[in-house]
Amino acid sequence: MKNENLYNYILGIADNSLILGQRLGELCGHGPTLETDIAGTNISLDLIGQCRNYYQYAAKIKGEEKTEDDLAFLRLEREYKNVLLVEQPNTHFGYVMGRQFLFDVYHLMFMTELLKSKDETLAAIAKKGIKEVSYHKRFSGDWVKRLGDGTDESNAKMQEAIDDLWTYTDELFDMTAADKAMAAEGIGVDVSKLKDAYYKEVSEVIQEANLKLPESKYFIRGGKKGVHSEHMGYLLADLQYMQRTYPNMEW
Amino acid sequence: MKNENLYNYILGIADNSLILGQRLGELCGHGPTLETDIAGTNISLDLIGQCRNYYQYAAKIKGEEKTEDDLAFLRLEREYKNVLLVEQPNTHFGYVMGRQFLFDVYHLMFMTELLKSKDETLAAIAKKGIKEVSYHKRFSGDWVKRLGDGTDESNAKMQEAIDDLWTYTDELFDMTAADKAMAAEGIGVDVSKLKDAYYKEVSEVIQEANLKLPESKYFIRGGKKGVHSEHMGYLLADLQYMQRTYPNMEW
Amino acid sequence: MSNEQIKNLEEIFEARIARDEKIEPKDWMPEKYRQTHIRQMSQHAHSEIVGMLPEGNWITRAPSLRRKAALLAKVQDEAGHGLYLYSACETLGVSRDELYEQLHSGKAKYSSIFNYPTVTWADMGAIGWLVDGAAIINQVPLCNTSFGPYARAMVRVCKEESFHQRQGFEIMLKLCNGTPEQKEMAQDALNRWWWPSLMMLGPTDAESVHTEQSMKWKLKRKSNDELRQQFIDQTVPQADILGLTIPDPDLKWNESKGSYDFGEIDWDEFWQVVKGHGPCNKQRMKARVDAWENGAWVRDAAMAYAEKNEAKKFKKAI
Amino acid sequence: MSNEQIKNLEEIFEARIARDEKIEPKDWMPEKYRQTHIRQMSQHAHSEIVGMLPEGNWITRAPSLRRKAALLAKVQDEAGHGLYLYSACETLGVSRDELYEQLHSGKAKYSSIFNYPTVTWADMGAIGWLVDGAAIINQVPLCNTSFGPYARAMVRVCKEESFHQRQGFEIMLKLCNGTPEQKEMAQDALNRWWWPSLMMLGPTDAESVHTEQSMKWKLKRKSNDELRQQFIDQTVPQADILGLTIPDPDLKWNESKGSYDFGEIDWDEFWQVVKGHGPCNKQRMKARVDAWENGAWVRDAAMAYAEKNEAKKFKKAI
Repeated sequence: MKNENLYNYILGIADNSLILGQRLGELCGHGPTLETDIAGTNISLDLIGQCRNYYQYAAKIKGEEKTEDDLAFLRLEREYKNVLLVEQPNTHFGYVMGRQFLFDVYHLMFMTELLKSKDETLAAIAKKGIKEVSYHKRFSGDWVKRLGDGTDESNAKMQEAIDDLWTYTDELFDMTAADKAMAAEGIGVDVSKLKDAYYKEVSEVIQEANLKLPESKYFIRGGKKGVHSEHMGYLLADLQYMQRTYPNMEW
Repeated sequence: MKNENLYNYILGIADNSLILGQRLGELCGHGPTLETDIAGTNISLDLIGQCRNYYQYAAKIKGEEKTEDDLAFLRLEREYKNVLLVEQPNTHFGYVMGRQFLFDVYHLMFMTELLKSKDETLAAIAKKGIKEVSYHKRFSGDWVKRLGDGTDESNAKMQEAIDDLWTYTDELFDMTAADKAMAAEGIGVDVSKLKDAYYKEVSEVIQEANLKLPESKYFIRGGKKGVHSEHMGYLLADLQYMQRTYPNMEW
Repeated sequence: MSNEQIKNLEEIFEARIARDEKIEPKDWMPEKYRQTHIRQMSQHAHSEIVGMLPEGNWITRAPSLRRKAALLAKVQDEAGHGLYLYSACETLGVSRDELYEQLHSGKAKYSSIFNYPTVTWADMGAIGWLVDGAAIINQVPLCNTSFGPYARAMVRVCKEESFHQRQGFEIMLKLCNGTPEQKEMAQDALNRWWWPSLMMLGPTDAESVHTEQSMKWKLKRKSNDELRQQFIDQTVPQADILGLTIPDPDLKWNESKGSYDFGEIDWDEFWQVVKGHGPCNKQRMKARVDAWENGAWVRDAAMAYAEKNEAKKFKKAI
Repeated sequence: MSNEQIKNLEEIFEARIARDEKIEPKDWMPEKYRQTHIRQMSQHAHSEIVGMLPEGNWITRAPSLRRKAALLAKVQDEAGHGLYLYSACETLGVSRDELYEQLHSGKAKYSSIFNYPTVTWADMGAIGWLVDGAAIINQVPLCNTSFGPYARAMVRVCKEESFHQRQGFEIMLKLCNGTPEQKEMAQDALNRWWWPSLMMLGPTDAESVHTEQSMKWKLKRKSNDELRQQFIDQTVPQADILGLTIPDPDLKWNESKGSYDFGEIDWDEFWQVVKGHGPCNKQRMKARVDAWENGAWVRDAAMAYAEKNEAKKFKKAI
C-alpha cells in the first residue's frame, strides 16, 4: 500500500475515538442523572462521528473497496492501536470522568495541532471536531472538580480513579513509527512535544479539584503497539459481534 | 435431514449443559473460597464434557461434516434451545447456587428417565453423566441450605435469588415439538411428567433451608423456542468470539 | 375557599378548556386535573427513560458505525423527552426525586412494551417502526391537549418520534432487502413485537378507566380501540412494502367497514406484564434502581460542590 | 530453653537435613526455618491462585469445546495446588486467612509473570509451554526439599505441571501447523512471554538474597542463573520444533560451553513489575480482594450453619 504510514497514523487516531465512544455507549441509561446520561451519550456520539471521518479517509487510502466498517469492526485485537487509557472499564462514575478528562486534555491539544496538518482532510476533520472536544474537556474537567471537591466519599473515589488511570497517561505521548514519519512530513502531530503542557494543565485541574497528584513514576504502555489490557477482548467481542456473525452484509 | 426431531431434541439437552457450563466458567478464580472455586470449575467441566457427548452425536446425525464445535459455537442466538434458567447471570453466589440447584433437581430426574431411552447412545450418555449430576445436586442443595439457614444476610440473599429464579422453573417442563415426538417414540423424556415430583422436591429443600416458597404463579418462558433474555447475546459474543473471528480453523 | 367558590372556578376552568385555551402551571386548576396530569406525564417520562434500556442494549453491538451513531442519537432523544416531561411535571409542584421514588417503588407505571427483551438487531428496527409508530398514534392528539407545558412538550416529542419511526422502518427495509438471514431476522422481530405493540394502545374500551374525564380535558380524543384500529390500518400496508407477514392469521381487509379485522389479543399476557411479571420487568427496574443508587454519591458530590461554591462567592462578595 | 539447648537442637536438626531426612510439622525446627518455609510456600500458593486469573480470562472464549474443557481442568488443578500448599503452610501454624491477608495487603508476593495480560488465545499455549516450563525447572528440585509436606506437595504439583506444560506445547504446535494467522498468533505470544519467562527464574545471582541458607535447607539446589540457563537450553530446541523464532537477536549456541548465550534481560522491567507497577498488578489484586470481600457473607453463612448444626446434634445427643 502507498501511504502505509498515513494509513496507520489515521487508524491510531480513529481507534482512540472508537474505543472511548464504545465505552461511553455502555453507560447509556445507567448514569447517575438524566443530564449526565444525555451528556455522556452526546460525547459518545461525537466520538463515533469523528472516528467515522477518520476511518472513511483511511478506507480511501487503503483502497481494495474497504469501508469504514471494515476498519472499525473487522480487525484483530492486536491490530487496534488505541491507547490503553481509553479502553479502561467504567468502574464507577469517577473512572468515567477521570478517563474522559485525562483523554480530553490530550485530545484538545492534539486537535489544535492537527489543524495545522499539511494533509487537508486531516486538518478539516480537526476543524470540525475541535469544538466538540473542547466541550468534552469542559464537561469532564467540571466533573473532576465537582467530585474531587464534593464530599469526602467523592473525593476518595475520584482520587482512586485518578491514581489508577494516571499510569496510562504517559503512553499518550509515545511516538509510533507512523507517528514519527507523519510528524516529519508535517502531516502528523509530534505528540511528544505536548507532554509538558499536558501534565501542567492536568496537574492544575487535579490540584484545583482538591486531589493529590499521583506520585508514581511508573507508567504502563502497550495499546499503541496493539498489546491491550484484558478488558479489550470483551469490548471487541461485543463491538464486532454483528459483523463477525453476519459477514458481508449491509445494514 | 432425517431424524430432524432427534437432532433438535439432542441440541435442546446439549445447550442447557453448554450454557450453564459457560456461566460457571466465568466465575473461575472469583469464588468466595478456594473450595467453591474448585467445585464450581468441576461442575462446569462436567457440563462441558456432557454437552460434548451430545453435540458429537447430533453432529453425526446432521452429517455434512459438521463437528461438535460447529454446533456449539456457530449457531445464531435464536437457534440455541436452552432454558432461560441456565443463562441467568452470576449476580451473586446465592444466584449461582440457586440456579444450579433449580437446574440440578430437574437434571437428575431427567437423566434418570433418559437412562431408559430406546436410543442407546442417549442412554449411554445418561449413564455416564448421572453420577456427576447427582454430585452437582448434592453440592448445590447443601449450599442452598447453608445460605438459607446461615445468617440473616445470607437468608435474605438466598431468598432474593430463589424468588427471582423461580420464575424460570416452569419452562423446564415445556415440551417442544421435538420433545413430544421423541417422547412418543420412547427416545425422549416426557418432562411434563416430572413437574410434580420436581416442585415437591424443590419445595422440601427450600423449606428445610428456612426459605419461603415463592408465591408467584407467573412464569417466564422462551429459551426453548430460542427467545432468550438480553443476557444471552453477551454470553454468546464471548462464547463464539474465536470461532467467529477465525473461521474454519483447527485449535 | 367555599365549595361554591370552587365550583365557580371549576366552571370557568372547564369553559376555558372547552374554548381550547391552554392551562398554564400558575393557573388555578382542580386538584384532580393536577393529579391526573402528574400521573400521565410522569408515566410518559418514565416510559422514555425505561425505554432507553432495551435499545441501549444494542448500542455496543450495532452492526455499523452509521447505525451505532443513529442509535445513540435516538436513545439520547429519549432521555431528552424524559427530561422535558419531568420538567413539565415539576411545574405542577412535584419534584423529580419524588417521581423517581414512585417509579422505583413500583407505584408508578411505565409502558409495558419495554418489558420485552431486544434479542436481535432487527428489534431496533421493529421498535422504531412499531413501538414508536404506536406511540405517535397515542401522542399526536396530545399536541392539542389542554395543559400547556404538556402540549408543547408533545409537539417536540412527536416530531422526533416521527423521525425515529421512519428510521426504524428504514432499518427494517434494509434487512428486508438484504440476505435471507436478514429478512428472516426482520420477520422474526415483527413476529415478536406485533402483539405487544397492539397492546400498547391500552386495554379494550370495556376495561379502560379514566376515559370520560380524560376526553373532556383533551388528554384523550379517541378510545383505545379506535387508536388500535388506526395503528393496524396504517401499519399493515407498511408490512406489505417490506414483504413481511403480520403474525395474525385472522387479519384481513374488511371492505364494508373500510379497515382491517384482526385476531384476538392475548389479554392475559398483557395483564401479566402490566402486573410486573413480564420477561424483563425485574431487570428494567433493577437497572433503574441500580443507576439511581450507584449514582447517589455523585449527586451528593455535585450538591456539596455547588453549596461550597455558593459559599465562596458569598465570601468574596462581603 | 537455654541458648545452649537451642544450639544443640539446631545441630541435630541440621544433621537430619544433611542426612536427607524429612522434617515434619511436629518436629522441632528453628524459627527461621519455619518462617522461611511459610514465606516460600505461601508465595507459591499465592502464585497458583493469582495464576488462575490470566488463564481464567480465556475460559469463556476458548476456541473449541475440547480446549475449553482442558483449560477448565488446568485452572482447577492450579486451585488444587493452591489448596495443598496453603495446607502445607497451615501445618506450620499459620492460618489460611492470615496468608490471604498478607496477599491482599501486598505484604506477600506472588510470581510476577501473572501480572502480564493474556491478550490472545495463543497465550494459553505460551503460558503452558514457557511459564509452566520455567515453573517446573524451579520446582522439580523441591520434590527433595527437607520439609516433608512441601516435598510431598511438590511431587504432585510437578506431575501435573508437567502435563500442563505438554498441553501448552501442544496448543502452540496446533497453531504453528495451522493457518498463517494462527502461526503469527503463536509467534506473537512467544515474543511477549519469552522475556518475562526468563525473569521468572529470579534475579541474577548477584542480586539474589537468601540463597546460601536456602541451599542448606534444600529449598534451592541451583542458582537462579543456572536454572535460567537450563530453561533456555531446554526451550530453544522446542521453539525450533515449532518453527518459531526466539525474540532475542543475541541468542546463539556456544559450542565451547555447550549451552546458549543470550541477550541482556531488562531488569528495570522486572523490578517495575515486582514492585507492583506491571500491566496487571492492580487488576489481579483487585480480582482477588473483590472475590474475598464479596464472598465474606458466604463464608459467614457457612460458619453459622455449621455452628447451628453442631448445636442441633448436641441437643439431640443429650
